[in-house]
Amino acid sequence: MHFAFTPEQEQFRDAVRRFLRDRSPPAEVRRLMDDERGHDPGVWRQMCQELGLGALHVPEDRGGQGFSVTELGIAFEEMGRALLCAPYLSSVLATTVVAEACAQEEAEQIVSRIAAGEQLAALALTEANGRWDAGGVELIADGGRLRGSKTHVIDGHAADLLIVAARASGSTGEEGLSLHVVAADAPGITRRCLTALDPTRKLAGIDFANVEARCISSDAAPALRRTLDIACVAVACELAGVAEALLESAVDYAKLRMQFGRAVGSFQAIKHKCADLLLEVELAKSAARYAAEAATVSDADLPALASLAKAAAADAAMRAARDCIQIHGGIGFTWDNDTHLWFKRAKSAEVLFGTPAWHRERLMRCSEV
Amino acid sequence: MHFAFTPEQEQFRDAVRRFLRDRSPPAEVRRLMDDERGHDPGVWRQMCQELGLGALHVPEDRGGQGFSVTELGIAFEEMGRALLCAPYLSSVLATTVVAEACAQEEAEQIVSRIAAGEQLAALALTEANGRWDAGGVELIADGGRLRGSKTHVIDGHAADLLIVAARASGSTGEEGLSLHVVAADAPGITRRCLTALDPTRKLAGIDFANVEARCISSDAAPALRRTLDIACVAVACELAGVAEALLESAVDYAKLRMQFGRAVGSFQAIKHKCADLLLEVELAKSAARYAAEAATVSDADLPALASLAKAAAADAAMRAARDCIQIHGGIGFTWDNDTHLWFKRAKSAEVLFGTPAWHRERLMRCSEV
Amino acid sequence: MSETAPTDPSADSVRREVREWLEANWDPNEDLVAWRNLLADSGWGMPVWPQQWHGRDLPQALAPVVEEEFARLGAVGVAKTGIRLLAAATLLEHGSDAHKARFLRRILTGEDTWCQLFSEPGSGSDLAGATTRADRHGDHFLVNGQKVWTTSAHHADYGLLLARTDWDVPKHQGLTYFVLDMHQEGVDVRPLKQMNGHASFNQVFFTDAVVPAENLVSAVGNGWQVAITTLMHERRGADGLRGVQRERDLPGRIYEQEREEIAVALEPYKWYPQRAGRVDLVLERAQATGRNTDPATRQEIAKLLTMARSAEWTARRARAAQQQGRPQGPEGSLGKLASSNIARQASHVHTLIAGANAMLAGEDGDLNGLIAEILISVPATSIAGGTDEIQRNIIAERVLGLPKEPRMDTGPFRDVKRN
Amino acid sequence: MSETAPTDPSADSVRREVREWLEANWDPNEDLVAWRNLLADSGWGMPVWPQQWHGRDLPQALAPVVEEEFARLGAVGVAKTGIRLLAAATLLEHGSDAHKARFLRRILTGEDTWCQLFSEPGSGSDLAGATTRADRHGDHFLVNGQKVWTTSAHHADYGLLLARTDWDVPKHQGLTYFVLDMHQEGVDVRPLKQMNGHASFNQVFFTDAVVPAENLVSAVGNGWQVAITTLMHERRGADGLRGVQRERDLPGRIYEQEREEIAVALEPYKWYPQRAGRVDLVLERAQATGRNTDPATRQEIAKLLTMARSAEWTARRARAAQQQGRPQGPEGSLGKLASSNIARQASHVHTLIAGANAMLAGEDGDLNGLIAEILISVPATSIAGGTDEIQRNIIAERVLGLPKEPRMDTGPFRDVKRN
Repeated sequence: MHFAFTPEQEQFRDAVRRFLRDRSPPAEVRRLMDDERGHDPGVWRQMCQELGLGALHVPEDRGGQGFSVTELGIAFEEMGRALLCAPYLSSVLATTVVAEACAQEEAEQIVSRIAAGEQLAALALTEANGRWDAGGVELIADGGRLRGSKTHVIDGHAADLLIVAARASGSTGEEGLSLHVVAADAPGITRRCLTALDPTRKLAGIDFANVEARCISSDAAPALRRTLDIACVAVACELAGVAEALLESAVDYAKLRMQFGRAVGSFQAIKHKCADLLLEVELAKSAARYAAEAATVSDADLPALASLAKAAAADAAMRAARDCIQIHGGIGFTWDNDTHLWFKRAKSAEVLFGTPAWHRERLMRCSEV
Repeated sequence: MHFAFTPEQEQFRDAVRRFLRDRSPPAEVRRLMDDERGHDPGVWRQMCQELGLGALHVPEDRGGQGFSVTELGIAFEEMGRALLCAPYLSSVLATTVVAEACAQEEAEQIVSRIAAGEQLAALALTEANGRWDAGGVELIADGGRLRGSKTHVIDGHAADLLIVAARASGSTGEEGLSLHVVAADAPGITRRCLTALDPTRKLAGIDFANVEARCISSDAAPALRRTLDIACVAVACELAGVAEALLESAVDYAKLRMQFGRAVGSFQAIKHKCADLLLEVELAKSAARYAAEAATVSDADLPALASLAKAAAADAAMRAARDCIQIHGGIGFTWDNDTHLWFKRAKSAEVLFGTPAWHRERLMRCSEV
Repeated sequence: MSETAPTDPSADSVRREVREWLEANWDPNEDLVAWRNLLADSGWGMPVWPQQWHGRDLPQALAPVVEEEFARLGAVGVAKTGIRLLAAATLLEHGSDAHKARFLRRILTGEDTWCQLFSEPGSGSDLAGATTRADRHGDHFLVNGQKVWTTSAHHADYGLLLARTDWDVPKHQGLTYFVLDMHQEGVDVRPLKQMNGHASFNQVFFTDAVVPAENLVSAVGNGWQVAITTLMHERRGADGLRGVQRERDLPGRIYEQEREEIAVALEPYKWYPQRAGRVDLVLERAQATGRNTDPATRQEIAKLLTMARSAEWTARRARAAQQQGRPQGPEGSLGKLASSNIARQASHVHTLIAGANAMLAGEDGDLNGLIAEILISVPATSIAGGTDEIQRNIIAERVLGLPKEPRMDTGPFRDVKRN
Repeated sequence: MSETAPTDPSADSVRREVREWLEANWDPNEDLVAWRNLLADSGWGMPVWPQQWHGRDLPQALAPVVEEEFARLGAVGVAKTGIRLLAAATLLEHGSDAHKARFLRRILTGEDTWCQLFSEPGSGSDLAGATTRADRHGDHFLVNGQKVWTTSAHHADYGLLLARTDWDVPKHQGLTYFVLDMHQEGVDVRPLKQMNGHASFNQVFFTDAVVPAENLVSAVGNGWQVAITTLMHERRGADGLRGVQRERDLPGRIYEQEREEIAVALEPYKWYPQRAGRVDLVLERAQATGRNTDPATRQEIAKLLTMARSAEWTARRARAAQQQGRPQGPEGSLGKLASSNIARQASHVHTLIAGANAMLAGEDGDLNGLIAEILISVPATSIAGGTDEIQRNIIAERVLGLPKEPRMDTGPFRDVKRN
């Protein structure tokens, strides 16, 4: 395991950070969160074509950039810091599951178009039961036709292509799971944009009324498991970035804000809150980065480590969000102050792919306790 | 429900507090915790005969003083504050279970001797499985003879009389439970004093090798349930007193101790810790007192309220113990400083009759959630 | 504890008197303002106030008797919504007779609405650090600066203004208290939107706003003492948001008018229950979603219920002690701190219960967005009305007697570091 | 990250040189002190020290090469246990040549034991507030006062003493650093028993204890600067408690003597693993007791593992950064704070797992009392070596750059409030 980034990885981080500083300042985040599409297509194409972020971690022979989950984690940390509004997480979900589930040639075909920014794809997994594991799939695939509903589909409203998890009629658990590809405007598909608590990440509900779709995998459980592990790692990294950005904002404000003739950051109440927060943020970063490394080196403990990281980062980000508002005082609760943007990302991502408590239980189960 | 004590109850508190200030100062606590018997028989007799504490809450027609659990709670708060070393909790357990389980005349006979300080009695309930509910009893009563082992028996080493929970061979759960009375020196009984983490409250292990005993109840589950509820309320009150004493000690020290040219209590780190602690202590006191009132007025919610109070008071006392040591700094970790005496009471009472987590689950169950 | 007032002879005679008066005068079809003018004339609207000022000089202990008789008949009382009674109490204590004559009656009738102009962007926790200035120009003062968190400023007729008149003395000594006419060009009220989308508060900007010298309350430099009176009444809950809603919609013109008045006054507070965490919804939500079977969630719910119920019992202990004649102390700060903890834990529990649906808001969210509103409103609880940090200072210093911190703001205000 | 030192040409030549020397000189049946005298003469015992003082002036980066060669042969090094190397490092930096000549060799051979006389009952978090006084009387100082938390004072030959020589200057300026001979009448060492029953520390009372003027280190009034050197080396873990235990009990007289030395040095620390919470025991205990099936306990265990593993990874990140040439910062304080949280949570988890048995200790307790020892030792973690509060100050000020608090102790020490 590596505990330090290589110079190339640090350069990559700098490049992503510079890009996001330019293209995703808070004003732009505010513009895009009110935009129905939720992202700027030009910026997204640039991210894909100039920075190669589209399918960063997918092997080259499957249409990706051939970097590792470590680089993916770096990108997500930075996106969490900048609160990027773009179909990035959805692309990671889509390209990962396709690369894992499909035969090489088919994977390359689908992934390379997503990676080039030519096509937006979304993974339609979760349903009304709110479960994030493959076993929660209830939508039926029957003779190449899909019947059922998906919800919480990230960027599902804007996707050109849907990758749909389904199951054979009568099957349960991890048996009988399949993956299907279908154009988002195919007959029988109804999509609606959901009102998201975090307006910087769009969610859709999608109904499938006997929709003809191409099956790309009829044994989808392993690919979905792996995809969810990678997704948890990515969101853990993102949340570590969110937490870090919030901490920095709180500390900056505590240095400037005067009350009772002193900077509020000179009061131990604030000072010690920041110190505790730094510790929690650093621990969360370590956990997220370690999990990313574990994915990179194909550590067999990845499921446990991904759950550990997701739980740790979600808790750290929520604490950072709460503390950042508290340290700002009243101003931190206003719409014009940017803190709530990160707060809402933290709150929403806290439950995305499972609550911290759910992941802690999964960590124990994976550790065979 | 009453939320304020009557003048008589306040006078009772004052009387108990004065008595304990005289008879249970820390030096005396230290003397008795090294004493094998664990209490001063003269002081105990005085408590019984002068203050009437022996069976305070047991109805007069069952040999008690006829006060309510509210007064019992007051007594326990004060005993927690003073860390009294005396067979008080054991007497409450014994008299409560006897008063609940026995016919009136028999109850009066047994209770009145305990109440007079003439006889020490202990309830032998818990066994190696560590369970505090009646269903955990495994010791067998068979043809008037007891076979099995008890442990964690409070004051079991010093008791003259043992009240033993047993079950009919082959029964499970709350069925087949019985209560038996036996002289502690009866043939077949082996007692050993256990090394207690909290040396101010003595515990014994007791083996019963085919011991002849008198059965006082053959349907003991209701009496045991009620007894455990009262015991939880009593310990909740005790822990509220422990927490309050620790808070006061921490605050006193924080006012006196100078570091960096200031009283440490002027630093927000200490100041805010004390404020948070006061809140938790006050909440725990409210919970404990409310549960005591609930027992007094025979509220049907007593089981839930007893569990709530026990969990709240245990958490408050442990936090107070930790914070009190922390605020004292190094000196708070020394043997000569009194803090650890209360710390150990808090830690031990935290698990006595069930951990806070166990009681929270019980609260939910009792609330039919 | 009994909820009824003492039944001593004077109580009985007061009860008789008010009952007779009400029976003779109360009419649910009366016009609201006309009725309240009657109350102001009779003194029955504010019976503990001085006889000279629309009251009857009754002792506080007898007030409940009067309230009970009003309640018995469903008779409408004086206007209490908004901060009217804070304004009235402050003017009663510190105002001149001219102030009382001019302002009190129209407060009671509800014809005038008031707002409180204390908080500033630069002085949140540190109210006495106000930098809005009032400079004397002959017979009036010119006010410049900015206030914030001003509830109802957009429809207020008058504002209770705390402004700095002297920069060369320590900060508490350079403040003066004014009654400011909100209807003037130099006053610009703008809504302040919160992170939950509501805009319950306002920012108020002053550009040479004019206050005639006769609107000065107490004396120049005495503003902090006057403000403390207002704040103490606020802490006692005299802000008129409790107990104003009638159990059912009674028929009659006066009730209609009262309902309208209350609706306007309560509008900014509609998200306050969500801010407090909606503990009341937890058990039923857990059961409805099936999360009540999850042991980890059960633990968190039990912790929440323990905190919430214990806090309620603690408040009732404090009230019972008060009824036994012990003075109210800073226990309010304990309750405030508890409510922050409860709101935070409630938000945590609602998140656990909602699971994936915690990502949704508005019509798509659980309970039509109510749960989402809880999640994004709770952070206000530990800030509004004095941050948790300030409450901990108050508790530590005033209840526990811990020593104060060294102060850095005791010199002339001009030299105090500020934003 | 590679654990081996660089393989540049100088490394190779050093490796060859030390290997040849060891092969020629190392003998496991040698007497320990005799062997270490050989090390002191050759400079191989402390190769980065100056050639003049038992070293070889090697750069720090090459030290691992020498250590590897010693390890390869199992050759015993100089005495590092206790605070010997803190004493040596301090004297190397601030001592006179006379001090170095007199003390360094016997530190390396292990013939002298040292202790650190900094902490006092009245100055725990505030070390510079020491009130033990040293008053000059001609060619010597007389020391009066009390120190506390002194590990190994009962068998120490010398103490590193921080004492006040001037009460009329600010507190950091009035301190002086001395080497004190512990074997004298004016020094009274008494064990200090802790709440867990161990007595790992001592109190040291001085009654006209004598320090000859030549034992003054650096200059009068310069004691705080010297003490900082000691503390910095302590923070870097130079207190010689790590890496001294050999993997197995090797045969040979010198190993026997080394084992004895280590056993004496480590005796006071035997409860330290329990103080840290024994996270290593948790999973196996949960399984053995069946508590691993309880969902609430599982949550708490998972939280503990998350903290413990994340803290370990954070420490490794810091080490990796250091190996990349970035300087060590105050991350030590982060690790210290993490270890307090971990210990507290571990104690909580051990309580949940033990259940009723958490009431028992000694032979009756779980794991023969080990669990009980955890429960009553953990509170020391957040105090010893600088309280959590002090660590938070350090983190906030030195890592996050938050402003310092106003200070109340900058005037003449005589006037500073103290106990």
